[in-house]
Amino acid sequence: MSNGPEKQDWRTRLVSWVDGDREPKDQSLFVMEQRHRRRFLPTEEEHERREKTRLHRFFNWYPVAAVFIALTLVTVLLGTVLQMPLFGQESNPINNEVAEHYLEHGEEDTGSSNAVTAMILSYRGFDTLGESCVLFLAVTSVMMLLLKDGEDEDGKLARRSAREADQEEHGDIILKRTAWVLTPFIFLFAIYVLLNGETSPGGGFSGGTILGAGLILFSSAFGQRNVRVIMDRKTYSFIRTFGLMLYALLYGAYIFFGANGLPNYLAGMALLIDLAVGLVVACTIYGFYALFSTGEI
Amino acid sequence: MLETILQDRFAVTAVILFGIGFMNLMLQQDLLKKVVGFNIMDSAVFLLLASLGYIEGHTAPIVEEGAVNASLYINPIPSGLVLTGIVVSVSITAFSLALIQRIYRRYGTIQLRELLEKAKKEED
Amino acid sequence: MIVLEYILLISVVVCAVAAPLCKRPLVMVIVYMAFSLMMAVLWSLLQSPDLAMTEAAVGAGITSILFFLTLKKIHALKGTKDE
Amino acid sequence: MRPLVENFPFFCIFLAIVAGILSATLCHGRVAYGLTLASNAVIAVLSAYTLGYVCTTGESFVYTMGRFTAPFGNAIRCGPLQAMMALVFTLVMATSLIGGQRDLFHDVARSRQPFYFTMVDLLEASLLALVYTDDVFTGYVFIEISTIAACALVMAKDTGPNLIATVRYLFMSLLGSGLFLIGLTILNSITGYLLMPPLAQAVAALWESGSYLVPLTVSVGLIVAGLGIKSAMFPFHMWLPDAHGGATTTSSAILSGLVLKGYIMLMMTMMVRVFSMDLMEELGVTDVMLAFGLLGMIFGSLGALREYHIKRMLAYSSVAQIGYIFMGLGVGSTEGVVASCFHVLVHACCKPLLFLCAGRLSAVSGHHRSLKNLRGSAYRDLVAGLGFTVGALSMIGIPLLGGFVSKLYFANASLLTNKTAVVLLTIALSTVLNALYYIPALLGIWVKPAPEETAIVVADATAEELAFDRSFTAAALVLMAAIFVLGIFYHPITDVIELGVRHF
Repeated sequence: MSNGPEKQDWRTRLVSWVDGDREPKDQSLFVMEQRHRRRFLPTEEEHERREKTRLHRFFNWYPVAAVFIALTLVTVLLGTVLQMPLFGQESNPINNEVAEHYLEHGEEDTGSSNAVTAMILSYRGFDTLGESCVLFLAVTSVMMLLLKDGEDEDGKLARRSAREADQEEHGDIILKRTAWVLTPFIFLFAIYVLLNGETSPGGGFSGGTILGAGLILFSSAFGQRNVRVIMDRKTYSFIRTFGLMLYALLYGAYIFFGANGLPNYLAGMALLIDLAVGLVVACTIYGFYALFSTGEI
Repeated sequence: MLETILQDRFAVTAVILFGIGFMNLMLQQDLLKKVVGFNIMDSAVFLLLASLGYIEGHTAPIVEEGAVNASLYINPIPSGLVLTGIVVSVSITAFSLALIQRIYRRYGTIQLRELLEKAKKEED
Repeated sequence: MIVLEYILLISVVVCAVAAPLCKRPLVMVIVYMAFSLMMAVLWSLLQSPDLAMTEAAVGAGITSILFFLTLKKIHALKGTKDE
Repeated sequence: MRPLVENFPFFCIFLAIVAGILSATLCHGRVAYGLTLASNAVIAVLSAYTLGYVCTTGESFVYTMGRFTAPFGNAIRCGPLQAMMALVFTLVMATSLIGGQRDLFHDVARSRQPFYFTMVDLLEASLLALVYTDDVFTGYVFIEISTIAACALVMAKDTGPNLIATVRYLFMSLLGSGLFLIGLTILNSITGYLLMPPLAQAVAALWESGSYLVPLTVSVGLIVAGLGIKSAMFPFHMWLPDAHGGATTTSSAILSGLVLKGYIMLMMTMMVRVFSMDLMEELGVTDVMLAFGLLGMIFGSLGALREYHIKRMLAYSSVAQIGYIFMGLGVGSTEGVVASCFHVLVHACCKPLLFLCAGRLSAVSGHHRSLKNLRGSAYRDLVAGLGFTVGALSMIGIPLLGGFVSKLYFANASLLTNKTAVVLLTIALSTVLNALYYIPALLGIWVKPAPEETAIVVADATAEELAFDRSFTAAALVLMAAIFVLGIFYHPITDVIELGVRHF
């Protein structure tokens, strides 16, 4: 009836050709590298050698290509920079009506006399929201990497961090004394910078960073445990999420009212947004320090 | 030629810094030095961006009360963009340093060449 | 004022070249701190105080602290108490 | 008071951001998973409604973010193309999440799962923002968001090689965004604007007056190079196989199907809206992109030929498909852009299907990934085998499937320009190369090996993995249907794309 064995032979020949067991008469363009049916993996040392040569070749030509690309890029950039509008001239194309508008109408549009804060929070607030999301993401990803309450692979890690914790306890006297004196002033200055974003240079980012730096000084001088009294894991993630959520919702409402031409109910919200951004930045900075030093907030 | 370089001193420095940072980012085998290279490269880009907004003889963009004429202050846009950029580069640096710590905890080295060899061996 | 700008610009380039080249990672981080401090002064020279404050607090402050902590975790602090 | 539907793009972006923030606070992975799927569903409905509205009115609308009109404030612009891309990206993201669910909860540690879904949500927000944005610096900020989120997705599965792949991926994409930012800076210094419409007028004025031509060319080159590095254009694709090969199934599906497309959409928007196509042609940037696209098609497929690890093979084939898209953009005519947009859709449906099926096939054969151990694995999960076959044949370009239609459009796009010969030749060569590595893979999974080999391989697979995976089957069937729809009823889709490209 159907010539079973012959068909069978044809199919197995095709399969064995596909598996590269038997080279067809003409050496086809590509050959699966698995030579013999019995051995699953290619011979160890042959594979090792091929990987070694591939890696070696990569590390040979890569530096040369990298230096070449870098040099051409720098020369091209030098050429363009010298063709660009000269430094510090009034008539540069960048100082166009947009900049004038921000300076002249910044006061009545957004209520803040610091043109940079006006631009960051009101005119181009969407970038700053994206910016706060970047900060939020960074802390989340560092938590994914370094947070220790996950399953700890080996006890060694736990013992070493325990040793670090008590080592931190009796920080040396000089640090404790200076921190004891300095911390209140740092917090005062941070809150001042944070709240006076409109009238003086500062605002959400710088205020938040200084606040975070103050927290770090306090926690490195008096030990993480004292900080955890006011800022344990729960309150930390609450403040962080509350800050960004407040900012997102406030700014969302601001956009919705603005885009649809509704009267601007949220006149004084620039201060609130500054506070929210400051909270997010401070929590991020402190979160980085806490995760890097002891692995938990 | 020299006169334009002296006039554009900030931009030329920014390009030189960019070249240094770029080369370190590409060539250094040590991951930590790559991160420093990246930071230098980013600072260079922000120096270029901020130096474009500067206007000779103008002061910081804090608008006093009364008659507001724009020709007293510098251009606020670039400094706003650079403020955003600085905070972005901090968060990315923190992320890459955390990655380097995990890699060191896993492989015991941060030299890229050794890491690649160990990863290749482990993958098969 | 111009002389201060030139000095700062040249020293920024020198720091940027020196930072990745020094052998000990601790020295590298300290040179990087100097680099970002000088950048902060440059920002203030460019009449943008916001940037100066943020760069000082972030560049010299936070990034360097993170570098030191990473070095501690990578046991790269040769020659210090922590060795 | 503008009609409510024009707020929908802004609602979608904000919903994705808020969902991302909320899912970071949840403690259980499953709850965050549900929240992410719900937000994706709502975003899909809103995008579909916007697509209907925009197609009926026939032109795009600009939505100012806040009270300040064009050159002062920030704005997003939604046209037929953008709405369709948002809809397809959201649907593909939801299907990838559903499809790779079992692998996801197996690979990602319990304490990390809520954070994983934060990353997925904010990646969705950045994709939408990159598609809708009308402002160049907003594009840069959301590129940074998608960089961090994509790196977090790669390293979610906590194996050693993944961490190294993540570091290399992070540094390469930082290089890309550094170049993009410098291109942006130069462009801003010679034009003064950041919003795209005034920027386009300023660039056109510069081009007429011929002043600042060198900075303009260099900034265009840097922007294209920066976005090219981030979307794995040919010479800068070294990081892609390790990053996409090692990640969990859902991550590699989302990364290769969607994240690369976000950057390509931003590049397309800037090319068509800011620097018009003929400016790009005159500056010679399109020829460079054509060259890189053609080389990418060839070397991507050659790289895939060498691989025996199935996921790395698929990653290399992604490089080849990205080469197709750059070749379409390099042809320089609007038909080329239409063909590229269509191929973005085809690849966004095809590649996640291939990664999901590859993940499922390797799951049923004891998590071995090399092709030799996957022999006959299609019989253990028929839908996975079928899905892989449909995906592979569509990649090769068999008629009735999406791949064929996009190759058709690439071919007739190149007919009108003087580069016909080289483009047609490369498409043919690349199709042959695709066949040379997909056909053996297909034969590998469909030909049943000797029983004792399957016994060895199946011994490692746990019973729970061999069990029927309902969510995977649903996702695979949806994606297969999408590929068939793209292959057969492609006319309504291409009409919307042509309308979109006209009203970019």
